[in-house]
Amino acid sequence: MTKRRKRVVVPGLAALAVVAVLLSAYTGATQQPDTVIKDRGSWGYSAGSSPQGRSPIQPIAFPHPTHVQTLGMNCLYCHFSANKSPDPGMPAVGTCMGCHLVIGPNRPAMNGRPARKSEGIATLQKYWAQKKPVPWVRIHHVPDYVNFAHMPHINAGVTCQTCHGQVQQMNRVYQYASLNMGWCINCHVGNVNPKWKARYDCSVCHY
Amino acid sequence: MSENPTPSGVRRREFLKILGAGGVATAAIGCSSDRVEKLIPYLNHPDETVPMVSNYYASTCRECSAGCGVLLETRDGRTFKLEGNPDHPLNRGALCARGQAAVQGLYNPDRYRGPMMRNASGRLVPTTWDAALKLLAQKLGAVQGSGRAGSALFLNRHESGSFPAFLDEWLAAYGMPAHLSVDPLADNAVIAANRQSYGVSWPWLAFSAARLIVSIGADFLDAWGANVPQQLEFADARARLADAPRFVYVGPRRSLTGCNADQWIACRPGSELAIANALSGRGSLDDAATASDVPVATLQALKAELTGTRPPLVLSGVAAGDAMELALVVNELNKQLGAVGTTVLPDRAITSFDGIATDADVNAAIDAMRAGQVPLLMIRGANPVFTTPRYVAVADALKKVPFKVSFSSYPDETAELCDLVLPDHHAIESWGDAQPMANVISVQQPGMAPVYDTRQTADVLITLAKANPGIASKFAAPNYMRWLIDRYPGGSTAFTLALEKGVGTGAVAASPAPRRPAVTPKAATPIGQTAGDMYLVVYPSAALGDGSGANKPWLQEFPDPVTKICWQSWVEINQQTAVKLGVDTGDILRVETAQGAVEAPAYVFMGIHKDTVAIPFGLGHTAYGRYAAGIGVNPGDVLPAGFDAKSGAFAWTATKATVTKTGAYTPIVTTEGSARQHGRGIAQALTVQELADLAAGREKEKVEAMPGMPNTEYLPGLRSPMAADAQGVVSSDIKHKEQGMYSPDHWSGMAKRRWAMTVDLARCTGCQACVTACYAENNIPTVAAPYQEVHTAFLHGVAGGNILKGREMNWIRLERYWEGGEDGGDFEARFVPMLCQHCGNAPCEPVCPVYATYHSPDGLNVQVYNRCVGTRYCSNNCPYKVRYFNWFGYGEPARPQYAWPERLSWQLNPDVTVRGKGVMEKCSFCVQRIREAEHRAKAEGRAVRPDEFTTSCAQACPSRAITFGDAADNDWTVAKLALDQRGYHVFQEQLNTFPAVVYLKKVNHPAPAASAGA
Amino acid sequence: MQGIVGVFRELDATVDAVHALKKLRAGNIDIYTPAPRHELEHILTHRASIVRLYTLIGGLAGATFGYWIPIWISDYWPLVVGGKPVPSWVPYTIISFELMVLIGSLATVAGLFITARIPRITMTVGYDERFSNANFGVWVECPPDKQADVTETLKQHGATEVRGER
Amino acid sequence: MATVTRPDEDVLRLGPNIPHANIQLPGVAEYEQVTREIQRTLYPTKLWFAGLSFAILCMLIGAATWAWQVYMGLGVAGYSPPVMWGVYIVTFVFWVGIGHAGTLISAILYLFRAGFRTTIYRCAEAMTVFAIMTAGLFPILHLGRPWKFFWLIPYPSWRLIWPQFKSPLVWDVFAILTYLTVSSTFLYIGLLPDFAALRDAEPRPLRKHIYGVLSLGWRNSELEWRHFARAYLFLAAFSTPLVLSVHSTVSFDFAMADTPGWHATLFAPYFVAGAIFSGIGMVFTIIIPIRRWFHLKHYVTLNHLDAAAKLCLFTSLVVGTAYLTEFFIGWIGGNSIEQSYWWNRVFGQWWWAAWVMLTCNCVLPLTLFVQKLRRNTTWLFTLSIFINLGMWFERFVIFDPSLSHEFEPWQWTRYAPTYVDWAILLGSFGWFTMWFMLFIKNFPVVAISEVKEIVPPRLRTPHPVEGIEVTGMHLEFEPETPGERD
Repeated sequence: MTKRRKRVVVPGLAALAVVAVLLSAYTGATQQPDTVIKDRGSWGYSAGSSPQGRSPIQPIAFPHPTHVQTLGMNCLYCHFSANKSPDPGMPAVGTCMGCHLVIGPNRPAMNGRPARKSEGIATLQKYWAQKKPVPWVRIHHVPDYVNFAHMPHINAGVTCQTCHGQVQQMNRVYQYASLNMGWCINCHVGNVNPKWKARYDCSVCHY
Repeated sequence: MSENPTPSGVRRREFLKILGAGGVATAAIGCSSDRVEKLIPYLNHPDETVPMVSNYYASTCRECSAGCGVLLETRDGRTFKLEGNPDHPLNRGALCARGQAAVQGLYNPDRYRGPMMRNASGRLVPTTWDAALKLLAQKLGAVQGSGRAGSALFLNRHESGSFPAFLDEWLAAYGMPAHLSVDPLADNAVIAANRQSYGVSWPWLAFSAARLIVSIGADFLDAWGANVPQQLEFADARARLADAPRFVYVGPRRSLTGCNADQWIACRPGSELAIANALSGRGSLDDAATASDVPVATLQALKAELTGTRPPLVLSGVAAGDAMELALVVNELNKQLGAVGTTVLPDRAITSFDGIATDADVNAAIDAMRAGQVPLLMIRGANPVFTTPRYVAVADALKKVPFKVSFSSYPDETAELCDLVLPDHHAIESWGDAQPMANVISVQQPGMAPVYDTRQTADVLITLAKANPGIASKFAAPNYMRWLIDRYPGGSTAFTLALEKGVGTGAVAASPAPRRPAVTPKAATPIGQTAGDMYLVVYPSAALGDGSGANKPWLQEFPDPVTKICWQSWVEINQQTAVKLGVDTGDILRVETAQGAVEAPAYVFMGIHKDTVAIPFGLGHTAYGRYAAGIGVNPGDVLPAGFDAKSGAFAWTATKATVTKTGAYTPIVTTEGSARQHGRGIAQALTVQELADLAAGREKEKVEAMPGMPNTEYLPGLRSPMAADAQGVVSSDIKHKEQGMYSPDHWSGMAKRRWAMTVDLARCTGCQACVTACYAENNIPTVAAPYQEVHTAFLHGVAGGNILKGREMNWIRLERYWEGGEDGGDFEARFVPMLCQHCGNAPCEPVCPVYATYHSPDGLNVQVYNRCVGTRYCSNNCPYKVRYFNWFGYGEPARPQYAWPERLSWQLNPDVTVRGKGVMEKCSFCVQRIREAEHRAKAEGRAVRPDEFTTSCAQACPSRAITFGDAADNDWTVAKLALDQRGYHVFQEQLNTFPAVVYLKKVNHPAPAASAGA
Repeated sequence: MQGIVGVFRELDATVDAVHALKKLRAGNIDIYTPAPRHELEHILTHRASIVRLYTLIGGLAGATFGYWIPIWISDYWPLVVGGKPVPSWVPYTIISFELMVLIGSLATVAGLFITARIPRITMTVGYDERFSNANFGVWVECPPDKQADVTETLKQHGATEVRGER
Repeated sequence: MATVTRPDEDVLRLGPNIPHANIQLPGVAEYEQVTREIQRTLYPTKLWFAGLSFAILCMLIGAATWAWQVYMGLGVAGYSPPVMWGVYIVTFVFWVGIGHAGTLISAILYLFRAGFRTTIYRCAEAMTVFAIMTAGLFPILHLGRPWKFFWLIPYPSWRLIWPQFKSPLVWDVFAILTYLTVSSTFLYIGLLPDFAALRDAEPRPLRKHIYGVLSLGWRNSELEWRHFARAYLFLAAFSTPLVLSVHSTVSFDFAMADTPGWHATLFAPYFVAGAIFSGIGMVFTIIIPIRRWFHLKHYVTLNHLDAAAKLCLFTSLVVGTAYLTEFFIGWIGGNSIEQSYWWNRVFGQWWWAAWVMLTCNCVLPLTLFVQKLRRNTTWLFTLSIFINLGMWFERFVIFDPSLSHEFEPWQWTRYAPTYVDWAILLGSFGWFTMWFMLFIKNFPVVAISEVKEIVPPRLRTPHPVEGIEVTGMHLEFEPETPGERD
């Protein structure tokens, strides 16, 4: 009966092939473990086409935690137009220098903390001296056929952290969300927070 | 670029918003753009700006002499759109096509990047400002030293306001005579006549007060006078429907103005004076009839109507040897008929044209050059080499001038001949003011930092003066802006206030210098006595004006409102004459006069007298950049330099010509398919009589459409089935459509809206300002520049090749249909703007295989560019044919068809995606403006207010024919207009498409006898 | 698995031989023929082929799937096109039909393969190249003790060659 | 030899089922001859290599032109809006139509038990598969963004934005893919026994091995034959409605649109008839040279061609009727837009195309009423070329004049294809011919086992009823009609 067994092989292989093909369509579904968003709602989507988790080196290692947590600055202090414009606004070098003219790179030892030299502030002051803007590297990026506006989101009460993650804790900012369309829709249909429901037909963002 | 976050899969769909030509340019201006991977912040943030939010700077348009008020929409350091200033008394928020195209002059790829100097080998080469100014100062010194300063010459493109005064002050300081203010388009004869009759150069023409308008060759809707205010007045007059004035146009050629007339009386060129005399009773009707080849009866009827109607408005605007005499007769006639004070308002005069030098003066100056009397020539803006007849040989005359300085921003024919070029700022980059009307100052402020290394001429002159110890004291102000503010009535506070509105009150500084001694111009020989078999009419092109518009692709691709031809010159010839000569449209004709000959394709046209041929002026540049050079022919080459002896106005219509068929042929580059409606009811009209019957419900309206069409009772519910259902207008046999967002009860409430538009054909004059506005707002590529052709042995490489294949991208187009006239008699022109109708039952939607187009709950027919795969099925299925396909990579800098070469891309609207190769696009009802308004309302925690915003076309329309809004909300104007009894939908009867665009029928005013009969 | 195979040149001879063998009750008989012949089909009285069941099931499955997919996806993205119902069954009938044909046919082929036990990796015993050309073959699976009689019968009815296989 | 014994009673009652009244293939004596003569055709010749290389050359020209088009954009083709569909869609429908005759002959005529199909159906069927393969290219290469064609296929994706299933184009995708799958399956199943026969008859070891693999271990056992017959029957039963549905679906691309000249309920049957008509034309174009060069005249006999020609004539009449109906309805419908469009199509701007179509499809085929011409292979071949031309023009006339003369007079236009359109059209013929060339020298162009079914088997004793002798073949060869030259 050896022949009979051999015969079985072929359909078996075929079946395996079919399964493999179907699965391969979802191969993109793997994500960086550290940046997986918990609640996907009913919208199965993958971050395969997304640079999620990307965390490039910036010209100045800007410490968000120091500014936000230690000094308690508000996001809108630097990203001043997030609530009144599609664009959140990058702080002008002048804005930084507003403080850092006073707060120099060399901090003397004071109330128990040792003296320290801050590379970042030094670099910043170099840029300011040369009257050059700081060439920050863009992290969060949507394709240009997507018209994303910050203003309505902020005004709807969506927190910065919802999409950008706990930036106040990131020593180097990384792309928190996949920024895929499925991810946007997931929130627009109210899966993340029913209060944030918004219209989700194509012409809201694509025009 | 390793850190580009977009994966290659996304990168391949490269139809990105090309904000700035590459990262460097963007970085230079600052703030973020999507193309650059770097986020470049400002160094110091300007206080009044918010990134990605537009600022509107009130300024003044300098494209023609009128001086309309504009708002410069500026974002992130770039002015990318011009809109009319609603607070401006002259143009009341409207703006013509030429004005809107100013941005393409600002970012023009062929602008001088900096000062140029002629080197030893005689070529213009870039130089530094210091070197250039040093050279000029030295030359000025030399001229002064030689004591010939008195015969130096400064030609300035005419603009009203303080600059002429400033200039004359400066010239006087150097001991030079007052400058010549050049405007080739100005009707010197009428201006002179008006001064004589009314004491003002251009009285306000109150069309809406008139009951009868008779225009003898005055093209007040084309380039005659201040066309935007005139068009506003005329449209308002026509909007009075039954009470609107009847309009009779007398002239050899039916211009756009003529096309808006109820009656066209075709006369021979040169016979206008005789007609005017006959009408005013000075001359006999019979002489007029014989001279003008018009039936006596017609003139008789017109005279009777003229004398019988109060108040009339008679205008004359011929450019012939007897122009001033004619204008005087007409003014006299107006006085007789009591028009002055009612329809002609000298006390509300337009002062924009004050101080224009007559053509004769310019000609005299040129003669002086030829005689070698001019030691130094300075030219700003003017381009005499192009605008004066070729045989005057300005080029040769210039050669006799030892040193020539041009302040032109563009490499035009004149600048190319100069020894030194000190490029001026574009108007959008410079300070200034204008005096469009008495006691009205229209201020001009820059919208952005200079694009190139240019300097405003006034500042250059001040710098020179300061460098000159002798006169430095006369110019204390550090720059022209300060100078303006010092002279400004009310000082800096008033000036600042004026800057906010764009207009202030008062009078600008007047020129101290005495006027030049009047010259006695060479009188033109009466046209009848010139040699040739056909009268030659040369008229300024509607889009290109005096040719200064020819370097702007929008204006080149702007189809002529009457003939619909673009990127080409043409010879208009009458139908019967064409049959006689065996000429067909496209046959190249040779038009020869004593001065020379031009060759251009024939355009067989009903609207021109049978003894006449006409050629538009403005094309045929030999320089002036990639968009202008080598396109078309310049009819100026064949004109004699004859003048109206009284006024010194140049006689454009001065000679006959011999017209012969060369046998060659070239296809006419036109956007016109069939010029007849074939009874399909696309552009519908009513006579006054029918309108009255309709109002009284006496007669069910007569609709021009095919048999078997139902009535138009659906009009109140022009809403789509969904929207109608949302308001319970339609009982719900369509409940099954109430899914999610489409349900009126849906939390988003989107289905409660229905964005819609009405187009009032009674107002529309077919000027096509809306077309250019749409190009500007929606990043529409121009497709027919010579360099955009595919140059192969198989495809023609002529300019306009893509338009020959019907590939123009005008999302909104003006269709011009002829009615009647097959027998060679009078005919009617109907204009209908055709754009995406945003149908409720859109035929284009169900055929798209990928949901790239669908119906949004608020009634938009949405086109999702990034979803489109380019099957083009939607276009096949669109009965209105308003969908446009990207046949080439117009948005891809790497492709030869790139539509926005270096710096033109700075004009792109950041809110609108630039479409890529192989994608379908169409009118979106300016969805970006809708979203912006919604976002603004949300930010302010309110609903969108009625009429809070409008589309680009509606905003620009100088006839106020287009209204946009939410038809489902009766507080919006559009909702009321949509119910007008003149309203109709195109093709609704045949196709049940439920369009969102309602057209209001045009109203015709037949001759009294005819209307009585009707 | 052992038996006798007989090679015939003529059709009627084959038929006679099979009849004789059936009388002999020697064992399972199978016939090889270059082209299907009704005579042979009738002699070996088998049940009708069950391929049609595969066809039926495949077709029904395809039709159902063809309706389900579009309707499900329309409700997933409820976008109105051309004022038509979001899930509209009329156009989806075409999808359904095409999928019925597609899956039905593939199921039929699968049915053929399974019932006819192909594809085979190796030839079974008793097969002879001539059978695909012009000759008929009769395969009798029989124990050694019966082989003599079978061989005799085959020869008797005109087998051009008879050989034992194992 | 052993002594002969009479068969039993039941055998006599049955009697060997031998084709009698209509002997199909007088020129074919016995089973060996079939195998031998078909296998003989599988030896490549110089002429064949020449033809193949020429086909490949044409294909490469087309491919290169397409690459250029993809780089530059569709503008290099002759599209002039609103004529948004041009030569590509015309050619697409043309090739789909070509495919249909194959399925008609192999499936529908199989159900109708039409005898003359047996020898020509293999070629026709192969033609179907390759024609569909060719047609399938065009919807992709006419796309503005061809690299996105897969958005028309409901593949599993995270966005789950799938095709818009109300669009006729999506119906097309399903119809064409189904048609391709089913018809190629049908072809392969039919080939199985032939592969087996070749496996056993082939002397060349490599081919022998390949045919062995392809035959999937087919061994001509009675069991296999029984299931095979049943499965083949059901496949035929499926293909029959399929072939009707596919071209109906293709016709919906146009009938579902509101374009005057497209929007007609007549389209489905009209397109199907046209498709079969054009397909039979193509069958003639293919089979006549093959039967001559492969010396298969006694398989594909003049009787077969005659019968096929009658079918061709019939479909031609159907198509002609459809044309007349269209014109008539366009006129009597009283819809001025339709009327003006029809006038423009037949007597206006596009008269030449319309009359080429009418001449080739309605006038010339009438000659087939004459039997002499039906049996004259030279004339049949010439006519088939005209039919192909005419049917291409039929599609051209239906599509482009309609688009160039629509509702909006302002957008009336002209249309002229450019070298790009023509090069890609040429490329499609190269592509098709390449596959067919490869087919005819590697696969049996005549179905071996099915031919054997209609060739009387060798008998030991004369048939009791028919009195056919043992030696098998006996009637003399049917004389050729003078029309056919060798």
